[in-house]
Amino acid sequence: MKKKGTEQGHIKKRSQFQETWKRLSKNRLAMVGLAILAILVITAIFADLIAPYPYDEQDYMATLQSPSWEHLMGTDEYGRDIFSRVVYGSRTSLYVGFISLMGGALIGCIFGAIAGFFGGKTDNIIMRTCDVLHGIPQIVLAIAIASTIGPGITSALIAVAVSSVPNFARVVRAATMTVRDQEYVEASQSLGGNNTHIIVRHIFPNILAPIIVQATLGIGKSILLCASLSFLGLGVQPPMPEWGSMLSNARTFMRDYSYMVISPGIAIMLTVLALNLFGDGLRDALDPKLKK
Amino acid sequence: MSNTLIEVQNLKKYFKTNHGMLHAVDDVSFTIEQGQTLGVVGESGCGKSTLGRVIIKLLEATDGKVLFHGEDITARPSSLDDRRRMQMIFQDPFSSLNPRMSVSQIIAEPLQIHHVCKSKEDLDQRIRNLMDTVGLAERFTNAYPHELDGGRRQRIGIARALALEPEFIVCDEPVSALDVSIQAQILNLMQDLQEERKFTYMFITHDMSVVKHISNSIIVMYLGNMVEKSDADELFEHTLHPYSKALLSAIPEPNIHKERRRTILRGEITSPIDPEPGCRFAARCAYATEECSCRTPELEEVLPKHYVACHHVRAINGLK
Amino acid sequence: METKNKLLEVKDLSIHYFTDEGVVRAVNNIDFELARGETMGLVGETGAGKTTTARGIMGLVPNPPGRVVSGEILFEGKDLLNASKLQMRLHRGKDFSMIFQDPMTSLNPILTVGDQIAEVIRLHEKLSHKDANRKAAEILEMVGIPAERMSEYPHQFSGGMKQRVVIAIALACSPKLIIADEPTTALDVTIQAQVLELMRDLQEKLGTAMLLITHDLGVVADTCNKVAIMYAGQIVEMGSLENVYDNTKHPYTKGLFGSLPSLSIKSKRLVPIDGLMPDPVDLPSGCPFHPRCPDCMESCKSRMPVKTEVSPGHYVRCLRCE
Amino acid sequence: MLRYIAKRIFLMIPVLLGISFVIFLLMYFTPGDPAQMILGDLATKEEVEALREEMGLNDSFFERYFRYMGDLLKGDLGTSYTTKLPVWDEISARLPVTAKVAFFVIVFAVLIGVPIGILSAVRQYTIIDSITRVMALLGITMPSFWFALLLVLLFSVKLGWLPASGLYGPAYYVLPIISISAASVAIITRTARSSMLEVIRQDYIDTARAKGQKERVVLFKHALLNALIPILTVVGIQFAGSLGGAVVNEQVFAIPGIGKLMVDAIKARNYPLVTGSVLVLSLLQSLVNLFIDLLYAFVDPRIRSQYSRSKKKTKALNGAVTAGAGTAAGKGE
Repeated sequence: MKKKGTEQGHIKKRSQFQETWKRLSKNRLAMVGLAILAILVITAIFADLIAPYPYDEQDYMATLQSPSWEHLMGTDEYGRDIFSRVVYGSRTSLYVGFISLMGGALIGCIFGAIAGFFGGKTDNIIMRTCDVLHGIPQIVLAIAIASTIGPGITSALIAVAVSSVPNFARVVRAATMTVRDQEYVEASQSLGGNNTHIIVRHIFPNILAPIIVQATLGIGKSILLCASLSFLGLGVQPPMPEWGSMLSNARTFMRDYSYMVISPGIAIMLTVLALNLFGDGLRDALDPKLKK
Repeated sequence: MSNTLIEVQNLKKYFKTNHGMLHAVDDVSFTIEQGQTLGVVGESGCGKSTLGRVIIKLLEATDGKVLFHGEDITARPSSLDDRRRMQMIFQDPFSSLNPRMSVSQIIAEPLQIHHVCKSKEDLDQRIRNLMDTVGLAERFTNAYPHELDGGRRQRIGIARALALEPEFIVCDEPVSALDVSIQAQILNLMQDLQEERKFTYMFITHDMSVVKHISNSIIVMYLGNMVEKSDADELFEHTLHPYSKALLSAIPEPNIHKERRRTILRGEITSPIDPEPGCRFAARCAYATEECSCRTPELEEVLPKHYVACHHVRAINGLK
Repeated sequence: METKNKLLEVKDLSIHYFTDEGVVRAVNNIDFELARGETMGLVGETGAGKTTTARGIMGLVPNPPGRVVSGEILFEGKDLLNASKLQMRLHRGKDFSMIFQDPMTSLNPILTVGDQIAEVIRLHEKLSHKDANRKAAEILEMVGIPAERMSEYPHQFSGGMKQRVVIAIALACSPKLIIADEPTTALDVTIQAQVLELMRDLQEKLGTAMLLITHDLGVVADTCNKVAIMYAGQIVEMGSLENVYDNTKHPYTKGLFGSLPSLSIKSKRLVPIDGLMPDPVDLPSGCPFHPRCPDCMESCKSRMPVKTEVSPGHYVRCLRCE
Repeated sequence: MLRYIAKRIFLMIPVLLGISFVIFLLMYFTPGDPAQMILGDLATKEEVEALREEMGLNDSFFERYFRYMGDLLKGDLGTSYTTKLPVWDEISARLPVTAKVAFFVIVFAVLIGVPIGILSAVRQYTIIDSITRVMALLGITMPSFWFALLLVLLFSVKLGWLPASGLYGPAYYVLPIISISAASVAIITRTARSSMLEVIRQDYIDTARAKGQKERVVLFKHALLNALIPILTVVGIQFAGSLGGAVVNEQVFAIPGIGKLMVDAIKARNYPLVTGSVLVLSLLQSLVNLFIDLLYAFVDPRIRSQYSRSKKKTKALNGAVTAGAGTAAGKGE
């Protein structure tokens, strides 16, 4: 094409990642979310350094103390420092959130992609199975699974993972089907690309965005679900520090020691809030409709 | 004929739908000579895109044969070599390019699939040459499709189709999504390329004036059937089938002095699902008789090398 | 043209969209007028500002981000830009109505076709429910759809049929002006011919003036009395069909004609316009067409051409014609 | 319409069968010997073995599953290990409580969420919109049981306005409903907002405006009804959410519902009761989904006509031209 006035020189190479990041970094709320997340991850990794006390150190001389300089968030009925337990709790929550989500996402994505790409009978079988899992309210399914395996962190992990599979399968299937019908997939077939080539080069890069968004928002949901399970006494068991079970425990003392229910709840909320802010921002940044 | 590149014999493509069998392409036969352009005209739902896809084996034929250089390619599994020699340019310059790939990656894809290039330098050189051929400035090498306009996107699609130096290219409405001024640029480019490299085109469009401009011979399709087939000049000089006549007269021409006699078709296109025997155009045809709705008209040579499928073609046109 | 006969007069109209990326100058200082019963074609390519002009007249420019920044729109001598919301509402559908481009999306999917036609009738005419429905049925028959289909929903109609319904809605209250935004672009050629014929017939019968927005010079030749060519938000050439088609002055208009493959003459090559439509956020200096213009002069790059009357009723915006 | 209902009900059967199978499978793999548990640690091996035989625990998985399903068809969900009462009796005593709470929650969530979401969409970019979005975000991120605890702390412990536990009168419902519905309100608000924003951009909204229709009517007649379809989907999903929320928050408020029953049963390893509770809750959810599907058909004529087509087939033969054209247009090329 001939020269044109409004065009400037060479278009710089910018990968998809860089472009997304550019848009994302303009979104202030998403950046706040990312900052909180970063703090949380650092807290979880360096919990040993940050927490002033070991999470299970009992001090019978200082039970049920209100927040003070010595105990920033007070102590519980065994004299354990709540701040330290909240700090260590971030480890449990993030661990359960990430691992269970990874498991659920992996299984969900594989089945969703297979269903979406091949369609027909395979699709039918997979989607009907998802319907079944979807027919049971999520927390009820998680409770049933937790009861099978018996209370504990593994049980929470598996329960949360399994109950998030159908969601992922659906999202990925829908995305795969949309991409599969695009002309560039047909174009690649006409060039001689086989199924593997098409999945790797065309389908996967184009369904990555919805998967990442779903995953970010999904971690939040997983953390909430895990907290609920622990709150019911079916998830993580004491003395392991977990925000949900801390709340369950605090309930007994709530009337007189209300500070005990405040901090673990805020911790859960902040974590989920950060994930949501970041996930929403990511969705907007990855949405091609907003591209201009 | 010795230089026949593509010969299509009684090609059929049916799709199974919830409502019955959809006869997208029904018993279509034609040949395309090397270096020539066959125009395929028809309205939406006439099966023209399906026809193109069956020929280059993106879809499997239900019945019939496609001969490429005299060899039946429908019977054998599609090989990389067939893919290399037959290419396609797509209608929609927005959905036919992967939004996650840069211009150079898109053009490189066919070269990589076929392992054409020995080295990175060789690949880069080829991409540069291809971009130059289709008139894309080098500064767009790393651009993404969404950063470009429709015309440039279509140039990328053309470069991708050219990459493997095919002999035969199916062009599926390559200009219908473009603005008039850009459409002309792309049509010129395609003609120049054909002159230079002796491509054979099958040009699918709904636009009679575009098809007249670019084709050597033309087939007109209606609901999966071929209703008229002839040389381009001949077809426009003696338009014989009532549908082709209607199609031609329906086009508004940018000419204010030409007095037009319009034949406006009544009714709308029906669907080719489990069609009854008879002429599929009969329901909308002004000349239809009892015979038309019970007996399917065969394609016959009404004028030299001019084939029409209509029971009353001679009566309508005053031929003997 | 006599002043009395003037139905619509657009003077120096500019509409801009104020977005985060900058000011999109969609329509810039356009003037035109339309007499009663007259049909004018507004021709241009994607992004020329045709649809924004139409929405401007209808008072339907989405605000924010769009805003009319200058000009007057006189309908029967009254400035619509100063009209109250209520006055505009009473005008819309009764005095002027609009046909949108895509018949697939311009009908409400969950209301019956009859309801959608009767709605506009009830809004502007004091009719009982029953009478409005009867009138809707008549109008449906008028656009060639059997009245029994009143109680069907849009998805039960084909594209051409839907566009007939849209036309029925637009014509239901016999407006004085119809603005048709690419009414046949989404349709097949034979259906396009049907719809255009229907619009011509009805227009003749009802004496409605029409502003036909299209990218197709053929449709204009078939349907209109006069034509305005838009480029980058400006009207670059305007006049009767004879003026513009036989005595083409502006290089862009010439380029458009050169780009069209012709049915009558067998041409070897088309003569397209080089380059692309400019970005309306960042219009070139001087004449917006100068970067693509084959006859570009040095002064074109800096000075904006003014509207010049080259022969009676034939206006061109080009320095070569000044 | 009847065909549609029949088809929906018919489609429910395999899902319910699947659910029962999954749950039975889960319970089958649960460690621990029920016979041992019933008889206690002092029982002899022979006694335990005799009871296992009597309960059919030694049969294969499928035998047990089919027997369970057979009993289920007769309305027999088995016997609770702890109370020795029929499971159905225990559940039917508790189910209405949970169902009532979940029902109030979803009604509350719809009544609050839909109007606020629409208001927020119509007033996009205003203060109202911003506040709504912040509140919705908080609603989604707050664990419902924690919100419940905070509410109890404030309204029962500190202010003493509302009762904190049990379910003895209207006042007792306030805190459970608010705490459980927070998430649903938030999600329904968000959906209503985005769905409305999407619909407002459609061409037919401009068509209505071009008719000279009042903005209010444009929004409520043309936009809202169309926006309702995605909202309905979310309401269905949120019913599951409110059931789950009820199950968890019954612990906080000491509500004698099926959730508390189930959690207690799990802790006591009372598996017939767990299986029965999960099944009944899932059935309730499926019924709500069915109801939502029927509402779809009520709102959206496109869904309705999918099922009435066969009825029209005789008529369609002479009208084949247009009906066929519709499908051809939809199919494209």
